[in-house]
Amino acid sequence: MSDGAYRLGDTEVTDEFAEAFPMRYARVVITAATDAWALEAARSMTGFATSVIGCKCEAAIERPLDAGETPDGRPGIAVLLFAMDSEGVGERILERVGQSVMTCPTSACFDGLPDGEKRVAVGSALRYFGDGFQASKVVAGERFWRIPVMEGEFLCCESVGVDTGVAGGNLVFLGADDAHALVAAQAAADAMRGPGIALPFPGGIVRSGSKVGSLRSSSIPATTNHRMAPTLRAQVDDSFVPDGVGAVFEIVIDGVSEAAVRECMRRGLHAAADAGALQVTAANFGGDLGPFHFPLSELRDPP
Amino acid sequence: MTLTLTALTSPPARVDLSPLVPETTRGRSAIEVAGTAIRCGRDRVGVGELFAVSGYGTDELVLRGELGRIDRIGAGMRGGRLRVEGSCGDHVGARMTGGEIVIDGDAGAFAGAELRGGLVRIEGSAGASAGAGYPGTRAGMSGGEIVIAGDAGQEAGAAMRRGLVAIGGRAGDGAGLRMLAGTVIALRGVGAEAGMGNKRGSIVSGRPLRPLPGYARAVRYRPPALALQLRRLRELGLEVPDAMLTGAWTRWAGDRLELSRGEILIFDEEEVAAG
Amino acid sequence: MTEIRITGGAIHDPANEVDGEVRDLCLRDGRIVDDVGAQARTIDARGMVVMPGGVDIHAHIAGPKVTAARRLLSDDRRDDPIDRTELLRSGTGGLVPSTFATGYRYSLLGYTTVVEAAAPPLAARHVLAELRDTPMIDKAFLILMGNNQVLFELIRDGSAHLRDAIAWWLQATGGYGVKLVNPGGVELFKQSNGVIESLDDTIAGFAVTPRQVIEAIGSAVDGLGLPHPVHVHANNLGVAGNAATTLDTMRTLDGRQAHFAHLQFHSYGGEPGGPMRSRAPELLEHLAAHPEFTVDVGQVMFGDAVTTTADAHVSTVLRDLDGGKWLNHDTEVETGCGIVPYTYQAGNYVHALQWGIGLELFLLGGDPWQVMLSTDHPNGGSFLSYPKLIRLLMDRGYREDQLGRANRRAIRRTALLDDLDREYTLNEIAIITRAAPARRLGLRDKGHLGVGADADVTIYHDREDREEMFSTPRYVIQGGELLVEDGDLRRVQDGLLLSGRAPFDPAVAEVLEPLFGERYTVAFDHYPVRDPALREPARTVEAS
Amino acid sequence: MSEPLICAGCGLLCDDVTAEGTALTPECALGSRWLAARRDAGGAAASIDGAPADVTAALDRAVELLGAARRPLLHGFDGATVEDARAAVTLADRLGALVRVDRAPDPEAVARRGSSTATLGEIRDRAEVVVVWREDPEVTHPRLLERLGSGATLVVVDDRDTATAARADVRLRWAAGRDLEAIRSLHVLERELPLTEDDLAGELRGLLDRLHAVPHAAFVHGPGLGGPRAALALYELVRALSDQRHVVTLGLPPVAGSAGADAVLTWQTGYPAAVDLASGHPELALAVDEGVDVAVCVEAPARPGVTTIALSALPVADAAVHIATAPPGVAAPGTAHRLDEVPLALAAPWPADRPTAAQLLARIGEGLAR
Repeated sequence: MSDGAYRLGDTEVTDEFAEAFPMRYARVVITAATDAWALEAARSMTGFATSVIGCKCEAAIERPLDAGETPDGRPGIAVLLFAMDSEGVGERILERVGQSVMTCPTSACFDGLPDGEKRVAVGSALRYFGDGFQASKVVAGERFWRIPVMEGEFLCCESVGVDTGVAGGNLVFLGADDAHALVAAQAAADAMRGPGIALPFPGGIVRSGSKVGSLRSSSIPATTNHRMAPTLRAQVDDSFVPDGVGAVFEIVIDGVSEAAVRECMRRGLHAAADAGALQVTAANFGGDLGPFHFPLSELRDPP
Repeated sequence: MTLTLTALTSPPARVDLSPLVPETTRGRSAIEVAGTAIRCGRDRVGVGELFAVSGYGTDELVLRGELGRIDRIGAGMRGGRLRVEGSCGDHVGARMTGGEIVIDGDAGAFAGAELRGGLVRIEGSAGASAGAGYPGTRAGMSGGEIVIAGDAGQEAGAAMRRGLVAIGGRAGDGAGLRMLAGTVIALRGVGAEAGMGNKRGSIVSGRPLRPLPGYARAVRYRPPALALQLRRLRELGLEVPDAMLTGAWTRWAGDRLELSRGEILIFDEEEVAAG
Repeated sequence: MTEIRITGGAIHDPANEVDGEVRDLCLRDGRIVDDVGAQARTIDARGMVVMPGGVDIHAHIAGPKVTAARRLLSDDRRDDPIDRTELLRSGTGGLVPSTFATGYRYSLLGYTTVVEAAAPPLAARHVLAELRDTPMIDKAFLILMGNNQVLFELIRDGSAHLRDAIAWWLQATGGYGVKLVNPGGVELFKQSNGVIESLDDTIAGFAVTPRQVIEAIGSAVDGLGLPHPVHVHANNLGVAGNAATTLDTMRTLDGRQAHFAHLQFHSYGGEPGGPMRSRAPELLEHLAAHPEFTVDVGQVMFGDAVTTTADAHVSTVLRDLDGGKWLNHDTEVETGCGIVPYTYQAGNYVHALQWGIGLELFLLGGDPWQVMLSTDHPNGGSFLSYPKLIRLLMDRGYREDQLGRANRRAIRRTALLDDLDREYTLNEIAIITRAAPARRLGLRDKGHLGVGADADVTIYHDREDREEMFSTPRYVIQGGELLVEDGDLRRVQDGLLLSGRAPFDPAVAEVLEPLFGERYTVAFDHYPVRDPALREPARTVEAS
Repeated sequence: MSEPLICAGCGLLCDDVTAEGTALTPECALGSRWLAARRDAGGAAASIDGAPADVTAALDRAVELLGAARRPLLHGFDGATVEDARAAVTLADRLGALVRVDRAPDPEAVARRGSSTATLGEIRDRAEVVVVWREDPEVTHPRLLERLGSGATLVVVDDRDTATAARADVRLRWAAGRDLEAIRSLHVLERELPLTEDDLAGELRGLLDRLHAVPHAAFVHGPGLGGPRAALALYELVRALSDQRHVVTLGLPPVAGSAGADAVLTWQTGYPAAVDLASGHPELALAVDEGVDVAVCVEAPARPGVTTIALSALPVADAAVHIATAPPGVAAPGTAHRLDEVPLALAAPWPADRPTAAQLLARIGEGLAR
């Protein structure tokens, strides 16, 4: 064990750090007549949004909202969506609100980031679906569009705020076998979700960690992280998989701020330890690419 | 201490108080303000002749006493806060662009007429033409909010283009006359002849109403935008029954003699009874 | 009486072929004189430009349609109040100012004579009463005669009394001259919302054609020798392709004196309902060959205007463009009236083309004595925009800057991009704003600074910014009295009512009376204005 | 002996009238009453607080009252001349007073949308359908129908059996409270849109068919139409109908004189009906009466409860000062505007032994200047 490594119970925490990058993000609040319909809309909207490389954005449910927290007093879901620039955020939001929220029974769409440094159009672009029959209302200084649909009206905020967040925070969980590793990762994911955090992969967890580029072809941008693949342990020289480890999972974290990501990692780390992870580590690119570094050594204190 | 003007007695003629707003009194002493000339009838008089002035000018200005003949309070105001402890005359907050006026009592005619921005809040009732445009104006109120806890007189929100006129009580006849857009809500109902010539505005009546022939019944539904607005009314201090937030409203589209893009929304009490 | 000596100014008096000569100008008893005594007040005009007072040959300032426009536009003037002072009456400005404000503002602009170009004779008392409340300026009005059913009958019958009838009407109303507005077409509009398609259309019920009306009244006015010739607002105003009608109207009047109003609105090529083109060059060519004709341009200025016209059909077209306010009033036997507020937008193809055609009329080399300045106030823009228009004419750099803001497609269809480098001189401005209008109005004592002329003098600072220069004259003197100094009114006077008169056979009354009885709801005896208070103070200009 | 006269008994200003005594030819009961009241007005030349006084003393008192007034009002103009109104607005401007033409047509509808109107001759010669809307001109403007000729179909909208209704070719009898609805319904039908409520539909369709069948029609309306919104609705209907034909309205003012006074107020100040000059410049007066302490009432009944200086040919009850004027059109000449805005010169067949309101207003102005 090197200098920064430590143990939390039976879990080894390596002296690694997660390396993260600035990304732009928006928060969309989806409401509906019931929790269930709000969740349907949010799931649909955040589907196929795992990796900015493959999906042009990363998005996830941030948290469910009580009726008391939403602009229209109905149950809601806050969704965070990250992309490389605000234009990208705007385009993705427009596609996803248009296809997944407007189409969903009883839904309405609101801005969850009113003080964002930039704004991107939502209702002001979707309104054309109203074919001239759309109408707008300004409530407390904010404009909303009413787009007539078969059910009644789809109410959509004019625009949403965009801010700069932090993407690419991560934790990697090693376990004795797939079941144990997954238990630890799931416990971590459950602990990590919360305000300001999006875990974009299915259930928050990714099993197919990747590396940049390929060992064999220059045209493939990303390939499997062979050094973390337990099955390759015996056939590659540079495997990171320690003896006794049968499975590895990663949780990728997009957050609204460095602090949010750090605290999220802290929660995940300790939850995974409590759940019996053999080892928890983090992925980076050597530290020269991302301006945000989250050394696991700084997460030793419990949340 | 906040600059406070207390009317000594009801003035002999109507007074135009528009020169005194927080931005003109800020940083001025009571003595300076008392020396300001204002118009009383056809005469110009010192503020001190009509009001006892105390305190020192800040972003807030307080008026007290019998103010029924004091017109144009806060007219053209651009910011700050003006509090009227009592009832006031006509044109309060007319053509104001920002800031907040609170009137504890009633307001006269043309309260918040041609409002551009800011908030006019009337705890009592308002006279005719609250939030309306002056005669001949094609585009009247273009922003801001007028909140009237009591009733409003005739033609509230006439010619308005944007903004909200929220009435806790009843609106008189002719609400939303020739309105271009914006919203007039009267929780206890709007009077007859509402929304004549309405282009794309919303008139919301908490009580049954027979719309003019230019309107056609569309549907009974729960308008999501209205829920948002009614919740805003609660924030602004009006008592909105839960049933209005959750219940059904009947939408009448019109005025078909204009653009036909406006609406009258009428609360459907039967729905409540059924529910 | 006041004596004034204006010293050291550069005199621009084109009627007397004086072009910027620096010399003294002496005024006494309301006239320009050779010399005044040593006690005379001296106005030091060194570095200044001295011109005759401005003369507006075509504007709409008084009468029922102007007051109707005031009623229609109560929202336009409230941000332009004019306070009463010891000297001045209060009022309101905007596009159609109240009467006192109209007088004050014309005077502040250096104008001393203004012609109300379209008065229904039946409303003469109203026009006169408003003019009486329009102080400062001398004023005249033209009476509408192009759709008069009684005259139609005389024309149809080839009556020898037509001339007498016209002279009688001037006498009955106090009018100065004769105006034709869409001759025959207003009657057609009142009959059936109809329009004139050719000058040879028959006007139902009267068996006369617009051509006959134009020809007969034009000849009659010419024959009477009235100080101002027939003043023509041709048929089909504003319609694409109307230049053909305008040329046809001119040909109908060839050889007779005539003034064509707001020619810009009548200079369009294309087909009705289709895209408009400019035919200004062709009309200017025709003008050049016909010295008996003059025109005023009727320039449109970008911004707000209000169209107020006897040509009521035009108003229904404008009404349907944006669905805004519209006012119509039909006056029995005589005319119609339509009012629609309107905004000319630089980016709009038609508006930019109209703007460009106006400038073409000014700039394509016409004789300034034939082509006078007007905006057809308030139809093309307020008279307060004249200084800006003058700058457009005098300052090529400014003009090109403004051209750059206008709709490109429209401007490309004009000659304005063809390296048009003409810049009006001060003398040319003096011609189009005073000398030519005064001459055309037959006002021999106005529009020039020769000895014996009315002492109507405007003195400007000679500033590089011509808009600024012409917006605020340094001094305005009218009738020998100093009215304006540095943008302030110093003295108020009523101004004269100018009336035109020609002798007529009183027996014409026997012809007219039965026709009146059939058509008017006002008795013949009650029609003429007799009340002296309405007709004074006056100056009558006799036919020659 | 019979005198030619322009009768100012109503806004029609009939100028084909002669008077013998107080009997008019052609006969007109309203005109005769108007003339009789003014020829026999009698009474003191002036009074102060009801007691006879000489004119100079009364003027002095008027000057004193106005000089001390904080919120003076000049109003009235029933049957006044243009000259009277002109003098009144002049004095009001000097005083910084309110001016109100009491029976001015409501200016709001015109200011909002405009209107389409015509002189009597246009309607007489062209209109084939004349719709009189809840007015009874046979009583208020007795010669109106005669002057509009007999060619047109007369439609009367009124549920009362009035004298005018008795002459109607077609009667429509819905109640007054439904006028606005009826006009808007007509407009809806004109636009070929479906009507949602149709108990009036049959009658309205019938009326519209009549209007559609002719190239010219006129609506005659007045205070019976009930408020500016109804007038606005009517003007908008007329505008819609005007697309395919020529349709105009003729307003019936309740008195003669108001049309001219309203024109004067508009041309001198820029605003119609009621203007406040207290600020030093004209402003539309939107709520007039409250706070008025002294009123100058020109040829009209006084306002109750206000100290009134009445300048009037007829006696005025409860005036602080009354000065009798030479009755316009009877003993005083002047200009008046007919209800269709045609200006006419009132004759003055009887000798004037009293001043006109215009003269008195000018003298008050001189008094105030001293």
